[in-house]
Amino acid sequence: MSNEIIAELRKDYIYNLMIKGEREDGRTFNQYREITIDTNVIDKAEGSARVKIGDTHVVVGVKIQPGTPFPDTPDQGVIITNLELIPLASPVFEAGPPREDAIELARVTDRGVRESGALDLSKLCITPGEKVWMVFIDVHVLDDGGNIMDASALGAIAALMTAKLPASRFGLGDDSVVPLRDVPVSVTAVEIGGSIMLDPSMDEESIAGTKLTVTSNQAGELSAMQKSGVHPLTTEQINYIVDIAIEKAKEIREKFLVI
Amino acid sequence: MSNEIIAELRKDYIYNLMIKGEREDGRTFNQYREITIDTNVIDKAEGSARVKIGDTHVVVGVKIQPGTPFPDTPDQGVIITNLELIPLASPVFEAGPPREDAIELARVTDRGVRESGALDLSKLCITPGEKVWMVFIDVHVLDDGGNIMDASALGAIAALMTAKLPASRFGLGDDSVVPLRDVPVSVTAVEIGGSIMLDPSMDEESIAGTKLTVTSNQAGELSAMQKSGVHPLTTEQINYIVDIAIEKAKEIREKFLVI
Amino acid sequence: MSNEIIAELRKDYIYNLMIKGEREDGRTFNQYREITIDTNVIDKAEGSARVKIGDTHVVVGVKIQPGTPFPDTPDQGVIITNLELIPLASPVFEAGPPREDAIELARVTDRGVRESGALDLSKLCITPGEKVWMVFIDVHVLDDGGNIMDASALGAIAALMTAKLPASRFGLGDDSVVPLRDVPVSVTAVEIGGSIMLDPSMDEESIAGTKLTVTSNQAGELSAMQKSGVHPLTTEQINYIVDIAIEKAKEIREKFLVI
Amino acid sequence: MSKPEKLIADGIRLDGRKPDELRPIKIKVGVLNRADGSCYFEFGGNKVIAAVYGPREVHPRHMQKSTSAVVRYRYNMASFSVEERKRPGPDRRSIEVSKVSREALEPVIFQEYFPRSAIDIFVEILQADAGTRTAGINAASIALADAGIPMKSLVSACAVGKVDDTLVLDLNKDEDNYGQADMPIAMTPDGNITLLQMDGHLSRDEFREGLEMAKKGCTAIYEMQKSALMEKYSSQIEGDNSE
Amino acid sequence: MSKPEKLIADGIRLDGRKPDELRPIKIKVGVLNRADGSCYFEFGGNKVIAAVYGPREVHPRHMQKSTSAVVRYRYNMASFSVEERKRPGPDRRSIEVSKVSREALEPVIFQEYFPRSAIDIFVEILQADAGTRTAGINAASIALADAGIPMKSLVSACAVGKVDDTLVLDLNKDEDNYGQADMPIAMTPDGNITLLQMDGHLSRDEFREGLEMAKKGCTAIYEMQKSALMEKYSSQIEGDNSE
Amino acid sequence: MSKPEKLIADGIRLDGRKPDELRPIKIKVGVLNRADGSCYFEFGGNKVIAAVYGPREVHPRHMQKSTSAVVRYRYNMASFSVEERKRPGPDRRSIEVSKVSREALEPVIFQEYFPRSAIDIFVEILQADAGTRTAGINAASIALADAGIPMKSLVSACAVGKVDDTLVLDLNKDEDNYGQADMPIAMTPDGNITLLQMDGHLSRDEFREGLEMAKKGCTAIYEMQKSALMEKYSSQIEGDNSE
Repeated sequence: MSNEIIAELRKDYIYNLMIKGEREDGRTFNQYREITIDTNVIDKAEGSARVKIGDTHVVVGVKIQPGTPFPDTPDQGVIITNLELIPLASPVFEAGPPREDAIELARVTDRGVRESGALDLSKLCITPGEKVWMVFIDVHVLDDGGNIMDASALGAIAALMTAKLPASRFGLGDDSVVPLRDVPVSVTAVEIGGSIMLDPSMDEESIAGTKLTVTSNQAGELSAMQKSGVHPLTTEQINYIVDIAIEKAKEIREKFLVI
Repeated sequence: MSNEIIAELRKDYIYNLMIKGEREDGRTFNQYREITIDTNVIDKAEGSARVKIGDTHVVVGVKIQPGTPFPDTPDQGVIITNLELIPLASPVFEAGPPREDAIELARVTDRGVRESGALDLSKLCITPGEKVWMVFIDVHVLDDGGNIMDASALGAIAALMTAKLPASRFGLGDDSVVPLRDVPVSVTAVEIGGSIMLDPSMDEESIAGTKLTVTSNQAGELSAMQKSGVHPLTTEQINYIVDIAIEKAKEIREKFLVI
Repeated sequence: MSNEIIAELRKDYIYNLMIKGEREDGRTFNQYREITIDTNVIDKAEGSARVKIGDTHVVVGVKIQPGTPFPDTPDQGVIITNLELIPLASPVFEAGPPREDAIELARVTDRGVRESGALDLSKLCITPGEKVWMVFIDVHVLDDGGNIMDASALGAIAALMTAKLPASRFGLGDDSVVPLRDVPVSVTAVEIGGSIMLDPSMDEESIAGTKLTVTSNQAGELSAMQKSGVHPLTTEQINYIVDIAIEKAKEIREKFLVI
Repeated sequence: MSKPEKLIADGIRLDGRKPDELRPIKIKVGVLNRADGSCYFEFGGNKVIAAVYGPREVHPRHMQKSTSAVVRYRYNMASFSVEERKRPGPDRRSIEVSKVSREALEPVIFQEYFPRSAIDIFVEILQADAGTRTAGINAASIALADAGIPMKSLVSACAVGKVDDTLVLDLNKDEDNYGQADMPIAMTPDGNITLLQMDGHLSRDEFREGLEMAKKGCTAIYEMQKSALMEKYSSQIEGDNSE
Repeated sequence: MSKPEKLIADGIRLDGRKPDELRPIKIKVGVLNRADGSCYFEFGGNKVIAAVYGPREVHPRHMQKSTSAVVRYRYNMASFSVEERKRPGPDRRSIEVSKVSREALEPVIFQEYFPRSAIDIFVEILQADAGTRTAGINAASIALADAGIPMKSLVSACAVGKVDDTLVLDLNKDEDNYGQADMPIAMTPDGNITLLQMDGHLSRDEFREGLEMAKKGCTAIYEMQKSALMEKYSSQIEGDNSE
Repeated sequence: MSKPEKLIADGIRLDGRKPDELRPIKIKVGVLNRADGSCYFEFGGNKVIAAVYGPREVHPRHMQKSTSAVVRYRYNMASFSVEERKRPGPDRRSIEVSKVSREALEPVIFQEYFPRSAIDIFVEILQADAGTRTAGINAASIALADAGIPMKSLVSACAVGKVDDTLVLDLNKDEDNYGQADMPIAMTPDGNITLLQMDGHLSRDEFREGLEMAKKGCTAIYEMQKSALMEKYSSQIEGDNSE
């Protein structure tokens, strides 16, 4: 009970700040929290990255193994993206099969990589129709401080950028880098009482009416979008978010994802 | 609570009618509700049928794909029948894996097709021991107005009668019709207070002590039977049901299932 | 409620006996209940044994079939051990997937066979990398009278001792005996209020602070151990249990497991 | 075994039985300590154990019925009970068998005596050889009596089938595999049918005849069930007297 | 079908449509007896049925909300709805589609009128041909109205995509398979966007243009939804008068 | 790596350690924000994170104990923590490891202080290199202290094994794969054994000797655990003073 009251007071506090154009942690509406990315943190993975955005902390591991292609794309590699909201990361997460929010996060992370064409799937073919590289992107959320979405997407691309195809381990020639040809970046905005803010903290996320994630590529074009949450958005709001998301993605890419 | 009282009153009403030899909807005890069957309703399926019996509404789709035979029947095709009682079809159905009543309906539908020898499984063999046609019969119940059993069985055979083997799609020669050699029809009776009625409505089904489904073939012989429910039946009751079920199956077959 | 009181009184009773150096059923602390082992009780299994230790009753069936080896041990057969605590065997067991206690019992039974090297896995290879014998050890607990662990381990080795490789059934030559080269025996002790007792009855097991299972081989050496339960043990207690477990295993082996 | 040329020769079946002859039956009552009632039942090559717990509390609670007991029945095949190892756990077949077996027994149980409670019947198939569901019902019926559950009567079950165009009682595995029809039946001593399934191919007349043959089989089994219970009961009395 | 050389020739798409043209739509309201509201919706080759139950009791109870109704949405593809048979039951895709579809409809439902109750929306895809989620939302929106659930407005949905570098309305299956972008949208009649997903490749300008195209498509669908409801309503009135 | 010819040469192991030497250990306390207590623990190539939540409410409620807290322990391997990708979710091994790890820690927790509540311990294996269960117990023990859970003492854990007929402390991956025995142990500072598992091949004397070696390893780890907690505690004091 008292927990709920505290939560209620907290919401009021954030809402009142927002009306004055301020945020809990002193950021401007378009400002991200501090981002740190460390790569190659897991030796057993073919690629890996630890991403922190403020309090949020995820580790992404990329495992790459030979496998069978899908029948309808016999000459293309396979991407499989998983994300679990394990109970270690938040008092509100529960053990068990992934629920709809975890599945949505995984699928939007996946689409960011896939639809941007970041991975050249045709170069992941070993023997057409028989053997291709399976790229497993596993996102392990360790601490939920809000905006897991962007941390997950950043971690996925950072891990891929440092990953190698373990050909020698499977007697398939020499190891090589993963065939990357773009660097998509996801930027997530929330709408709170009509205002738009980037990179929501956990508290901001909890009171937001809706989220919009916009993934854009090196050319500044859109690769994927996902509206999540029950508040509608106007065309103006959407166009505004798209514009700043593309700019912000450029900044993040240039600062953190230089190949 | 009030729902239960209404249900109770309804039961009394049906029971009292039954004592007078009448039914809710004016039918005689051996009369079916109106039956309509439309075939080829789903283009993506190799065969399909929509069956309505009164308020009851099912769609059956038959999908046919190459697959591996069972080790003990290397030269025979495979039939797999599924039926789900999805929550769209009734306020009392729930999402989740099929429960015992759905499994029973699927298995009795399956046995009707299988045990009548309607499908010549040996003609569904492509390469003995390696590749055979897998015939998936999926029964989708859309509206439960009682006697899903007979609707399901009718839909299965009607869908099979219009199905084709999609050989060309799998590079296995020309498409051909499904090798049918009989037309089994299921007839379901319920016992209510000692009386026997065919084709129970939802209300009749809910107060019936027991159901007996009798599937018979073109020769007027029995292919499958299933008693379902906790009331015992006497030998006389069973023999009576068998006799009228065979007659009624003949009527239904001649009216609706002409090849 | 009254059930709990009876349980409480029962515990007090056993505890008070124990202080006097006595047990409910008159045994000494190091004494097993009566053991009976019948083999070849299930014709359909390649090997089988019924084991009773006092009230406890298990049936172990060994099924052997050709299968694919694990990639990292291409020239070795595979052992798979299952144990279910089915609700038939005790009012406290529930239907459903095995829970942690059943899984622990299965895995300790498995390690007893595996780590003792009782089965020569290299002789279970048919074609390296392609086909090996899969040995399924299925433990069916029928009556839980305490110390399922030792009954399960005894049943597993007794069933293996009488099992044959069903080569002829799979067109792989003549049937032969299973390549056994040791006879591990598990002995379980419990700690109750500082005292150590072997072969706990159901009541003793329920009040024990901890269990220690010690599996030893024909040479009197250790193959597997498992502490189970929340009470700590001292080094002295452990060494004491190890000593008597090895002796007791020898007795049981000589009496019941003569090849 | 591949399909034999003939399943019946000179009116005698491959296992030596006459068409209307049951396989050997062996019954042991009260074989388990933990269960409230139990029975081991051998029916030809079938070896089954039934246990009954209850009346007892119902978990989860929303499954309670306010005016009667709920009867639950779990038919389960041991992994090693069949030629090809069976994966543990329920499959669609065992769920259906559990349902019709429960319905075969419910009519004889005085469920209304135990509102809000459960009567749990567990049947484990240790070895399977055609006819496991009828063996299970026979065993469960005795286990219910052994548990002291008030019943109107016992229930007895066996199958009738058709092989080589002949009606036969109590199919064995080969007759089941290569026969033309299989019809398991359960009934009360006064002839009420509580289980009836059929698959294969039977004419109307064959069906009627088969039903009568099954009833005779059930009657014979009923006598054996009664004897087994009597025996246990009288040995208890003796035991009591000798004390 | 393998990738065709051109998906648009002389400004006309392979199925004969102009770039901004919707596929044929067929709507039937109130097609189910058991459900409180229902709608059959054909959208090109898509055939979907939506049913609404509620407001009704919530099971399990801990899912209740004390100040509003919970809205649940289950999008489900029939096994036979697609070329390769789909295994029955929910997969990751259908769970995501259910979530965003629910969120597309929640804004228009007066949930606060029905605290502690549930409004259940079930959408079955009987045949799939690109655009099932938008077809489902269109159908569900009508089924909600048919069930008498108080709503601020209907919701209408369709997709915009890019094929052969051209923006097109309402992708069909081939355009979806071989196109460059797909963007499903749902909106209210006053232009509020309640669903927005995108994948593929769109420039900022193409996105803006596509959003406007989608809005026109939604407006056209909205008119058809209204007509279908009107028709049912007026035929009922007539029916009432003619009695 | 395939089996090396020798795992010990001239009394030195392949990774340069002496037989009774632990691998390098790195400990960071309080690494997570959401959890009530947490610890990052590196043990050779093992990288594990432990988090503790509680005492907190128990869901579902029927799992509550009326006179003490329930302790729950979830050991989970990240998919990417091992050479061959592991399928997400619990398997039989992780369920057993969770059970024995919980039992290794329960004796030191004052569970009776928190009736009807839960103490949840989550251990994630980010990288695995033989010894994950002992690394997890070491980390969890610190995380419990960091969460302020009242404890009688810390628990320390390490394994002893046999390779090339020599007893060695703290097996690495190759020694685990190609060794002759593995025996993980957990104990309290006063020498009480709270976890003991063994598999492989040990004589009675080797076992006794190995137990003593493990105890020395645990004592060394205990000192490191204490230091790590002290360090965090003293840096907090300093931090408080400097304000």
